[in-house]
Amino acid sequence: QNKPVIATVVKISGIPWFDRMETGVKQFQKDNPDVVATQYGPATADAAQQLQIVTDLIAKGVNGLAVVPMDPSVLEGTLKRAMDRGIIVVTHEADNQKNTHADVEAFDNADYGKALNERLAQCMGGKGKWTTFVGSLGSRTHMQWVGAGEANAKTHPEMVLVDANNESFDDANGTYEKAKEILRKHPDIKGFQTSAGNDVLGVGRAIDEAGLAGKVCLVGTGLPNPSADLLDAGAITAIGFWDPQKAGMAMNAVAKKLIAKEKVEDGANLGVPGYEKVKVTKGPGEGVLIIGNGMVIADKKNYKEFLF
Amino acid sequence: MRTTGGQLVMLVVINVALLVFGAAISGGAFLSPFNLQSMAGQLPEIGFLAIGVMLAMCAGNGGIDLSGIALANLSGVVSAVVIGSFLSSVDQQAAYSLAFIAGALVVGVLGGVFNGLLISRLNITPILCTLGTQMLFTGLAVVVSEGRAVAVGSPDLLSEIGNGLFLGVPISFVIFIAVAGLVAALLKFTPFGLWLMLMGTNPKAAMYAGFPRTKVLIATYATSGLLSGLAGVIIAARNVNVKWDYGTSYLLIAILIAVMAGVRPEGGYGRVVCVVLAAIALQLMSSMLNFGGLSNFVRDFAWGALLLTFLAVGRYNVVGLLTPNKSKKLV
Amino acid sequence: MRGIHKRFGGVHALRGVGFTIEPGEAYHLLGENGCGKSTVIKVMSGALVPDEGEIVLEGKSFHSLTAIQSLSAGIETVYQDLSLLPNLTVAENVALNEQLVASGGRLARLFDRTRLRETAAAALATVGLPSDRGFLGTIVSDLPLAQRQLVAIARAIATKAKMVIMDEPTTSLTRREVDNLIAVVERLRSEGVAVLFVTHKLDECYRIGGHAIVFRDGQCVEQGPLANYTKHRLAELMTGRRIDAERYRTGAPMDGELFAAQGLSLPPNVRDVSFVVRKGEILGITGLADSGRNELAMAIAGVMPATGGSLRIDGKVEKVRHPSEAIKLGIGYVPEDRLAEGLFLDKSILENEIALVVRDLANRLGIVDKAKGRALADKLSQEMRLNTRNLDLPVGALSGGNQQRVLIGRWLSILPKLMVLHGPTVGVDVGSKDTIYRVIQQLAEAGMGLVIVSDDLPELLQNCDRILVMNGGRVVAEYDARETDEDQLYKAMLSSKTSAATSAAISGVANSETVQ
Amino acid sequence: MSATHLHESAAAPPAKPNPLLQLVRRRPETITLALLVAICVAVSIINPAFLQPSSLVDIGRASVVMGLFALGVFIILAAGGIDVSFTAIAAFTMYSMTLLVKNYWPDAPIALVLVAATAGGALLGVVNGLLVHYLRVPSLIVTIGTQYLFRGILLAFIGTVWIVSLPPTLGAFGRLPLVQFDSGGRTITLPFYFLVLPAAALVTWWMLNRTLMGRAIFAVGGNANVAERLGYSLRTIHIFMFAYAGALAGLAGIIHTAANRQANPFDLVGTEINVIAAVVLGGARITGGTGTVLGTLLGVLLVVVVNSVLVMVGIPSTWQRVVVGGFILLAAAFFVFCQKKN
Ligand SMILES: Nc1ncnc2c1ncn2[C@@H]1O[C@H](COP(=O)(O)OP(=O)(O)OP(=O)(O)O)[C@@H](O)[C@H]1O
Ligand SMILES: Nc1ncnc2c1ncn2[C@@H]1O[C@H](COP(=O)(O)OP(=O)(O)OP(=O)(O)O)[C@@H](O)[C@H]1O
Ligand SMILES: [Mg+2]
Ligand SMILES: [Mg+2]
Repeated sequence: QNKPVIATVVKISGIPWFDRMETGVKQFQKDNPDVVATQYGPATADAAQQLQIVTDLIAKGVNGLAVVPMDPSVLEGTLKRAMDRGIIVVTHEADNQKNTHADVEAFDNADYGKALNERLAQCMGGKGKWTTFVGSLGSRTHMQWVGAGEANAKTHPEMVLVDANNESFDDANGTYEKAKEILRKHPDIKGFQTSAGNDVLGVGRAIDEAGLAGKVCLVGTGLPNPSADLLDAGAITAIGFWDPQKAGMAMNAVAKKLIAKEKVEDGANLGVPGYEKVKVTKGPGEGVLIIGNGMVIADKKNYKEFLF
Repeated sequence: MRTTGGQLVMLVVINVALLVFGAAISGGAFLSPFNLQSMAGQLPEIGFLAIGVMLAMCAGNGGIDLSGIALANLSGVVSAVVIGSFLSSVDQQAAYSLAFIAGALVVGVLGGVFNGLLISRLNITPILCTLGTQMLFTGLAVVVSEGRAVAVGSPDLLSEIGNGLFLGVPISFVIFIAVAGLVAALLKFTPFGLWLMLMGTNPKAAMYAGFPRTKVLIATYATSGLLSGLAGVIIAARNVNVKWDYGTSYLLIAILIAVMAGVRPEGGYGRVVCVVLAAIALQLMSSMLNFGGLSNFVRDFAWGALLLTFLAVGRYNVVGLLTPNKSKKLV
Repeated sequence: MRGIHKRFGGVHALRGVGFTIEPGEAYHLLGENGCGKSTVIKVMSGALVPDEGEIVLEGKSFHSLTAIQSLSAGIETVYQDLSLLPNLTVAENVALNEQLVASGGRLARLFDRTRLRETAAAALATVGLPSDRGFLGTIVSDLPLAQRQLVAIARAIATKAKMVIMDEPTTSLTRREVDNLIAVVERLRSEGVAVLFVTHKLDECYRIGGHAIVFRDGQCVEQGPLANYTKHRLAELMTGRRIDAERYRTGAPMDGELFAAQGLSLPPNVRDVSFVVRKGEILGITGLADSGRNELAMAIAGVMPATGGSLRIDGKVEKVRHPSEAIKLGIGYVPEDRLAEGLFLDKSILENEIALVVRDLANRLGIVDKAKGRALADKLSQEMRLNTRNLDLPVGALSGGNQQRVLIGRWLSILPKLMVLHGPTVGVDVGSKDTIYRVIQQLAEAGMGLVIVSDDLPELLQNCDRILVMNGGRVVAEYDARETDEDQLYKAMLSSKTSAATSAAISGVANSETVQ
Repeated sequence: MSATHLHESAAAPPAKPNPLLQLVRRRPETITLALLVAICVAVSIINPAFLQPSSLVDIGRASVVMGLFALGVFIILAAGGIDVSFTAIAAFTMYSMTLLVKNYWPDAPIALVLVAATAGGALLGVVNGLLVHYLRVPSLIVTIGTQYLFRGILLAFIGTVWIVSLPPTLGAFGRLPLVQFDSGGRTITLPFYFLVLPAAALVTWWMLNRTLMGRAIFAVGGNANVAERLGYSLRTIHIFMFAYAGALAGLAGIIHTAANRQANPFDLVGTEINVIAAVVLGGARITGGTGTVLGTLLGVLLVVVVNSVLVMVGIPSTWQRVVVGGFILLAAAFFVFCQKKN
């Protein structure tokens, strides 16, 4: 009866990414019968809806909240109220979250953006026009990634960034139309760096249909399963990701530790692959920033190793 | 004509039923003061927007306000950026709070007046006009904030509005009820209210009777804009930050609340108290599902089903008593 | 029809109505507003299901009819509200229904566009409307009211009907168009078609002849050949009381000018119109539908602001650009179409009565004093002799006559100096007319100036001091109402008709050679 | 009463208004066309790269799904209603149809799949029609309810998992080219499914202008009570028009899936107001009873073009919303301005 309750709240229910995360939460529950771990998420991608769920969960009286904020800034007030009530708050994909006890990141965002861009530059041979896509101008991590990418591209003087930061709204069809338009406007474009999970699908389809697979490079965040066809066709050069399943387990592991009043030290092992030796620094607020080593960049050759 | 008395009773019954049901499935925890406070605190932002939608609908002629949440975000963002540039939310807490609130309300009213002018002077169809201004307002908020969240912080007064309690009731809820009461009084007791409702039922007759159509329309959308500004203040106070893309799902929910409250899309009928009760009902239902740990997709389903059942029950009552022909006019 | 009963909630609208219609005969359904005439028609045309009774059609008995059944049986109806589809073309309005009925109401059918045009053209020609392609393709909402009424009549005769029902078909027709309509009726009768008329204009009944069916309170109180009854007798039967149709005007205008129009213009409809109204004077203005009388009335009221000229009221020269300005100057305007332009049907009598004065009822805080408003509305409805005391009743639940009283009462609330009444008794029964005329006279006695814009000549003759006749946008004649008669007025309306009449509104009617 | 007077009122020739204004009044879609042309000219001047055949192909392809939706919305609007549930219907049918085909009959012929999706959409449309008819409330209210209902059922009970590898026939249909040519080293493809839009438009036009049902729909949009009195069966009309709109939505959904090469149950919902705006920009009045199929298509093109030239003319993404919003307002104002001139 008195088992601590940890609620994981994701950005939106039902999409592959967070379905994968839910397998992690379930796994964690199985491995830790002494807690109750469940996942919640709103029906639409709207920070306000996520906020309501968090608010209701606080009122219900959970012990730990593991949140993947739709928008970290929007949740600040509410998470503060949760912490004031003695609830342990752990976040993910929110390294700027002030009101949290611990933010768990699979990797350093700047490193990730840099790695994606470096892979792109390698494909482009270090020269040519390239552009970027973000899910929305409001998405902080996406802006961080493309920002780090831009910085990295400066090391390749012949790479020219054009019409940067196109918004995709994580909608494959819209991204496809935008990519088409860019291909028309810049017939000589050589590279795309994308951020939201669906962007590679939209841009990849545009490249594929234009018969440019292999001629135009595309590197971006994506999941192996949906991208498989386009990777095989050569329309997607490489995808970068981290495993949401592991991230979910890591968040819950941290929450469990914090509820038990344990500390997470630098170099600690969370017992989750990719988080065996985490880097712990002070976060932007009172809490800590826990950075794992979960970055994966996969291409045609090795994507089959990751089946989700 | 649909008397709204029946609607009111039905809404009260639904609210009570939801409370009882919620208490039953949660073993009473649903009725804990903390949860009641929590739900009351969540209500105002969408409640304000729904009242705004109601006002626009009452004006008739396809009146609707799709720009509510966009304007709420714009008021928060603009006010935060402008006020933040010469006041600090940490050092000059009271001044910052007051200036922020004033700024947000001013932006809200201006946005509303803009809508009103386009609709009354240029005669643009409200649905097109507010769709356009919705994008325009959102776009301006993006431009002003460069797409980022703007920090408001928690200066005393604002954070009191966002988190404080007055006699155990969240202050934001108290404000909401007070403002809703004011709007209700505005509609019931002032010439504006009478003009609005009469104009909504027959715009041509209103013209012949010399009603100041332009003024009434502008006042209507300005009030709606003011409510958006208030929503913006509440959002800022509760979330510490404001952002241009907050609450995109509110657009349809606000309309859902309005129609559930029996506001007639053709114009001329709407009661604030019904809107408040409908908003409460939706809030209860959605919190209850979160309590029960049910998927939020079930919530969408339940809202749709609730609305349709609502309509069916209303219709069924009528069928028993009156002919189908008459039901359009009487309940 | 036998023993038809119909109840609407508490209202027992028809209490056992029965009558028989023979082919080739004309019938006149007479009765006060709200006595059940329209309801009976709706039952016959399949728009309403009766609670009791049976309908026998050529020997077959029905409990109720559907619209399609009724139409297939050859019952065509011209509804009081015309029942036109405003967004469709004239041709479709006139002739589409024929094909719908032919298909038995089934919609999954192609329609024959040639036949549509031919049927429509023939029917339009009969009622004296143009039948060229341009007119056939005109959208009905672009037509003036009079032509719409003719289109509705054309629809009823487009098919080989056995019975044509007309619910107040002449309310917005000018006299000439009425003549034409009467000719059409003659022809229908000669072809063996029965015609059932509903009207409040007894003169027309006599011109058509045939049988009278008199209703009172949802019951049929009298039937028989029209010739057997005098007008007085009919009025008595309808109302159950005696009504004098003598001249109502007994007073005389006072000295001193109250209002003057100075060269009012609103081209092309109104050209340089000037006239004076004295205190306590009742001025009538008449003319054909396109004579500019309607526009003149609207220009005075600010609904269609005049582009030239000015008004002088109480000696001050003013311009009126919006109805609210007219109201401020003390000019009231009772519009012609009370349902579309006047009343807020869904709203209570109270709200309708105080609509013009809410600002004056508001205190300094902007709060409307409802008690004062209620007292005012109560006083107004007593003055207008409204037959209900329940001010919270929606106006839509009142009969036509009472609705009109509410509307006139509303204008009294601003204590106008000048009141313009546009068709004050259109579609109002004799009893209500009587009341409205008496009120008009009282207002004049009290010093108000009144302008009655109407094409009901007896109404003008009975009520006015002077009558102006308009034609082609100008005032062409002025008569002392005591010394003129209908013929003289009517001649004036037509005789000076010059080429200045530019409006195409009724040009099509000109070629009607059907008048006897 | 003598007949002599009657001949005096010789028919004066009606004052002929400006023929251009007359055209605009009778056919408001000319305004849409003018706007469309103006935009294309302006964009070509700013960036001549717009003048490529591939632009046309891309615009054509992008209009298909929105165009199908718009035709459905237009029919409901013509009958005086508003439908906001069509995106939910589309998502519902496309997802459940793909799921069914994938799980039970992966090799189902594509024609059958299209027909089944259309029928499925029609079925959900019938639900709308019945509710609108029997509840006797404005269709906006009912369809807000059914939007939540359909989407809720889909996501809560049918599934949320994206189907990324489509049944082969469906995938092949999405890739089947109608026209294909090379230009500047890349292949430009107008897919076969593009034909569905003109075909649907033609059928809709025919239905509206040549059948009694079509006229009945406009009749109801003109005045429902009158139409009922004249013998038009409101029940049939309500059910038919919502079924028709639902069918178009179902078809649009499955084409969306085929074109997108995945079935994402979260897609489409949320775009309904834009579609309604496109139809209104095409000259149909929001209050019902007016509009044309051609105007609807032009309205869709206008919206698609405006959305697909933003990058072309170099508007930074921060400003794109402001530009689109401003454009809608300007276009609407222009509309009112042109119509007021009469
Ligand atoms: N749909 C309805 N619902 C309720 N009452 C109705 C309805 N229709 C008619 N009534 C009532 O039935 C009575 C008869 O109405 P009806 O329309 O037949 O009158 P009428 O003789 O046509 O009057 P008028 O001369 O004004 O046209 C009236 O008292 C009216 O209030
Ligand atoms: N749905 C309804 N509910 C309530 N009353 C109704 C309804 N429909 C009609 N009535 C009432 O029926 C009566 C007669 O209606 P109808 O429209 O035939 O005549 P009217 O226009 O009122 O009178 P008239 O045209 O003769 O002056 C009116 O009192 C009207 O208000
Ligand atoms: Mg009647
Ligand atoms: Mg009547």
